[in-house]
Amino acid sequence: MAQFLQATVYGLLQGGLLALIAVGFSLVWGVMNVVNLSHGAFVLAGAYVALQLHDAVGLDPFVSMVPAALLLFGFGYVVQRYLVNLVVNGPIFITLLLTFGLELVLVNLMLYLFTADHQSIPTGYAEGSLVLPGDVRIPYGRLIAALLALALTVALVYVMRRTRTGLSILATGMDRGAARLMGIKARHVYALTFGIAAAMAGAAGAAVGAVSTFSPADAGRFTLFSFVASVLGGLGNMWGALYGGLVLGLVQAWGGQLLPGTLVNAVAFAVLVLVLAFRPQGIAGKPFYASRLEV
Amino acid sequence: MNESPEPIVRARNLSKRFGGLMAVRGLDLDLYPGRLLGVIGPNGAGKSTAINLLTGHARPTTGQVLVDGQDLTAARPWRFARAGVARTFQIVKPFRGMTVADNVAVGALFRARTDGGRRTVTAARRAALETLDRVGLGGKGDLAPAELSTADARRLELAKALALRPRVLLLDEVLAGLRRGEIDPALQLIDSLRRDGLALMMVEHVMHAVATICDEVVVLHHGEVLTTGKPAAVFSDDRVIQAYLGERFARRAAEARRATEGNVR
Amino acid sequence: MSIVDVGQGQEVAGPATPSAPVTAASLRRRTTPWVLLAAGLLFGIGLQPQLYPAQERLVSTVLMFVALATAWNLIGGFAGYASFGQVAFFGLGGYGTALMMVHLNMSFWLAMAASAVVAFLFAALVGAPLLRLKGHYFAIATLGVAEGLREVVTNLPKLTGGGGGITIPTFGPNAPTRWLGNDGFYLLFLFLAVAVVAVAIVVASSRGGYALRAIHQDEDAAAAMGINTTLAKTLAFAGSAALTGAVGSARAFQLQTIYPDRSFDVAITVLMVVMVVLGGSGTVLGPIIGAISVAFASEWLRTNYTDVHIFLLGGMIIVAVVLLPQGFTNYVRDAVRARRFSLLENVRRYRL
Amino acid sequence: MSNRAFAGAAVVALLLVTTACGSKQAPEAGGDSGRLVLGASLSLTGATAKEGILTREGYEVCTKVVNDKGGVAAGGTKYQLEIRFQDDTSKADVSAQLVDQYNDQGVKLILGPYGSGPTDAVAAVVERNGQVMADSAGADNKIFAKGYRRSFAVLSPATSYVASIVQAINDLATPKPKTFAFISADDGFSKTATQGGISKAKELGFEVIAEEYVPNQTTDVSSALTKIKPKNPDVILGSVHLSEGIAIVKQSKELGVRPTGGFGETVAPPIPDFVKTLAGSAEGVLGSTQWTPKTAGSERFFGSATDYAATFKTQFGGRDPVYHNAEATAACLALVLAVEKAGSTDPDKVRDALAALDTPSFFGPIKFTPEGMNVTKQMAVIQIQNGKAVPVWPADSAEAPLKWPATA
Repeated sequence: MAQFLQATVYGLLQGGLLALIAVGFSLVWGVMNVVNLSHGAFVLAGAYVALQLHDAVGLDPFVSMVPAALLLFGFGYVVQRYLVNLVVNGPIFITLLLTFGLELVLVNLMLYLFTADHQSIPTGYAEGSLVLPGDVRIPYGRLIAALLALALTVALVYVMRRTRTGLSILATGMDRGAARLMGIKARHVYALTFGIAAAMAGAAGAAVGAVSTFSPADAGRFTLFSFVASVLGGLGNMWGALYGGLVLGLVQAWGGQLLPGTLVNAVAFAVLVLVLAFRPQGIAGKPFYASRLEV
Repeated sequence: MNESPEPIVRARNLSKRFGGLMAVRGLDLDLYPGRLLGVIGPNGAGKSTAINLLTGHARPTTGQVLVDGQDLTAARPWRFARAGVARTFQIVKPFRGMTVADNVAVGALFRARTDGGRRTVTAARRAALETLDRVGLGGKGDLAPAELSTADARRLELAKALALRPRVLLLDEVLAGLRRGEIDPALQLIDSLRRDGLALMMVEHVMHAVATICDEVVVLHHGEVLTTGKPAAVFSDDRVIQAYLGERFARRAAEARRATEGNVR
Repeated sequence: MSIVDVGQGQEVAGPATPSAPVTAASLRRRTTPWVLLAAGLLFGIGLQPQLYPAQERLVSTVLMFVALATAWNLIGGFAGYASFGQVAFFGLGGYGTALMMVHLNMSFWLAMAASAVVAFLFAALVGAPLLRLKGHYFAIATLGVAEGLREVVTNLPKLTGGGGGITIPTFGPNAPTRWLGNDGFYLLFLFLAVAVVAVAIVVASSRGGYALRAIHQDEDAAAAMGINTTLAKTLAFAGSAALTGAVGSARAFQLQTIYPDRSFDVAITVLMVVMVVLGGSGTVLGPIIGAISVAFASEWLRTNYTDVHIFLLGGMIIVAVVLLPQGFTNYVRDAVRARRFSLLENVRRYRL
Repeated sequence: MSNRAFAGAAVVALLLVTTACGSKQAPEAGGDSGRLVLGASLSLTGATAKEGILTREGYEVCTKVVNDKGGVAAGGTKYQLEIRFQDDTSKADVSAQLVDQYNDQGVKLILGPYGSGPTDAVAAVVERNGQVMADSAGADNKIFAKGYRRSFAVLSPATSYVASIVQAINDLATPKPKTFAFISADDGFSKTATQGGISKAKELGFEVIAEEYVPNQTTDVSSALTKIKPKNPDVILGSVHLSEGIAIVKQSKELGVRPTGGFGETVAPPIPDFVKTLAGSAEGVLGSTQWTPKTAGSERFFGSATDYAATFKTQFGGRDPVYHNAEATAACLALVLAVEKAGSTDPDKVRDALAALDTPSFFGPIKFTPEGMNVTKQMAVIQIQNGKAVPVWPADSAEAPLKWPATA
């Protein structure tokens, strides 16, 4: 029984980390209908920023989430404003290909700058853990990451629902033409959205660096998890990525216990296809987003 | 007009629920070849939903749709098209990437094989050019839909529907947005289709057009049939005026009519 | 995604007055693609003796991608359903053939045909629920199918050898069909490419082509005009899958040993999409030009800039997508028709 | 299409066909212009980029040392050694294509790619082209069970990776553990190594209480560890690559999984990244390695293992070599010795010389079975002791006693 409880706890914490990784991806897809294949590379960039700060000034990775987020925000804003905006009105696979090209460029740039080594940002406490009765362990590092995922999602919901910028982002996402009529500078708002998403990815990267290892080859894996979590959770709802991440974490944890270890990914993809086939709007998404007819 | 006793399209007790909203409730409707049925009603009365129910673009919650005796109640839209039921869309839906001629050729390619004609691409292209002439778009076959005027875009919608050589044609506000000068030729075209024996139904807001051309008019209000009858009778019915213009106008119209009846006698 | 392609050059000519002689123009319009295809085949056969084994192997890979890109174009280009899981059928074809040859000792040719049928049925089965989805959702659902299939293959070690891969016996007593050799595979991929392009030409100029393009532009309007959209989409998806499966089967026989992570590698699908989009999706010529140029470009970059070739490939894709979002063929056709060749204007076309 | 376009198309077609009948250029001469050229397919990008770069460093040391010592003497002429690199992006089919390209350029002597998958694909091509391959990083025994005659692996086969750790624990560990748990990545090489380890453990009378598999290249092995935890094994052995290897130790600490004896892993512990990322938690972990600076044997090019370590250090700015560097140099050395012994660069003569090679070297004894495996060379076992990979087994090349129980 303790074994199952341990798996559940670990699954939830892993889910929190996945949610943190996926929330930016879900925002960009939900609002701008752009699938950002280079999202994983942004997460990785966040990890490397945190690593450099740790090596240079010994900054704790969870603290260096802030500088990583700010740096990535700027980079994301520029990428959207001067690159993705050029094709955002095009057919869907145009944005897919543009961001795929961007991923190749970013991953190989990082491979060139930071070599292919498997890195991790050592912290004294990350691997220590809270011990519950029955020797069920809650590792500090993953706990902090999961709590931060919750906090960042709440912050995002607040920004989106309560602030002017947030509402302008949602409005532009709903109907670009109408939003522009009301004086919203769509180009700026889109770049802002992409910047926020990149910042979230950067923060997630720093957390990943603290709790596990990363190398340039992991970018694809982060993007894939973001896909699955965003779709599971459902678009158009700021909580979507959180629900999706937690469900994915649990599916992998329980799957790992009940089935041979290697089937875990197969279970995750099976769940993805089933959700899409029978409930495209996901757990908490809005049908509008699922039925949106792309050009 | 040949008054054939048997209707081509027979709809009984049609209703459609979207979540909590009953868009259409208890709709009975018959379309006869060579007759034009007008459908009017304030916005949100369920007019477009009615058309969608009769073309398979919406599945009825209750009720039945028979076309030529064939039960197409929950059939998919292409089965209606193959059964000879064609329609235009309120917001024009051209195939933007194709030329005007190809837009129409699609209809010719996928209509029912009633006349045994070969449905090859060349045959379809030839049929398309003929249909374009029929609706007054001759010579514009090579333009892209985006290059057409509003009136021409409506003509293209009509041409695409006619390419199916339909026996029933449902027009969804085909006159909306047309200038005065463009409405009359459109009405003449519709009249010629009626004379060809097509069963026609026209959802319209242009009241004077409905008054002049429709054989019969159905008034929908909050998804239900308010009244049916000849255009003149329907337009003077208090309930219709009230539905469109609200309580005050209905009363004022009633007093004005009583006054004129007084003078006449 | 406009439809005009080699098969329908008629639009490029002057305005056709209704009474224009339709027969001469349409006769030429229908035969031109076949003439070019025959010329391509002859060129391919003529080129072979000039090549070294490695060049031959490279051209075989390019021909493979011409076939894969053209097959993807049937569903992604014509119908506009961007399948991001096309490699599922590529891998299914490969593993289907490997299993049939290893466990059932079936000849390669029979196994290839059977694998294509298996891919067809699998796509039709998977297509039923997924073809109801649109845009990104369809793309990601099919991606999920491909990734899922790879995991399933990895987890059947007794049958497929799992992560350790499976080897098709190609020489010695228990080899059902001897290995075709570099020359043999060059010809096999040449004929496969010609066959798939032929299918594309037939579809492009037939009722099916019209139906798929109509679905791509506006599915509701297409249904209202008598097109059974579900059947058309499923046939296009399953047909494209069968062709992709056959190519996958040939590739597996060529490689002799195949592994799940390489047979179901998402990079193969993305390469197909890059080739079709840059070449010009929704046309017959587009994927061919796209496949040849992208395949040679990535090979040239890999040999000459060994350390940074993927970095440059990424940069090339970004520049190409921004300058030619509608693809080379469509750009040329629009430019010729409108006599406007400026790329800058092209960039503004999809700008926010 | 108007007449003009139709005619144009036909002309283009004709032109294409005629150019196809041009003549073929003569293949480029290789190897006889005073240079001995070896072709290497390397994974400079992709999943095994890290190991690919280590392999290239090994080749660079070989070229520098051999040329400094006057090059390769064969048939009375002195050849300067040159190794050509191409990036196979860690993909097996690209490696196969590269080796075909080398064959066209007249390069018949091949240095194998990193990893069992690519090596298997290249072995088939080498066999067909009549080339010769010295394999530095494809250890899966299955490659050498296919009847290939022209590929030779200088490193010990996969089956010995885990078995050597089991043997070391059996010889040195007091108190002797009883129960073993195995965690294996799901690729051919790792699974073969695990089977080798399990049969050795049973042979030595240990009890195997768990055999868990995890997805290849994963960084999350929590499911496997959670299943193993209640069984309280004495020893946990991982047949893994770098990412799974680090994950096992890191997540064991998180989940409170503490084998009473200790951890042992293949491939990961000797690589510096292991100690750098795990810091303190890496202490005491055992690791099997193909080579250590203490490996016995020497020859005229590189001297002893310690000499090799010093040579590497000077060439690479004071960095210590890892076994991936050494095995790459050894493969290069094997080809050089074979060319010298055969006295010619003719592939068939070099193949026969390589097959008959039987020499000590800085990398240990190099002697091949008819199938091409180097079974005489024994693996070594290291233990991480205060941050360094210290050789502890076999006894003759041990630098320090085994610290046991390792997780004390």
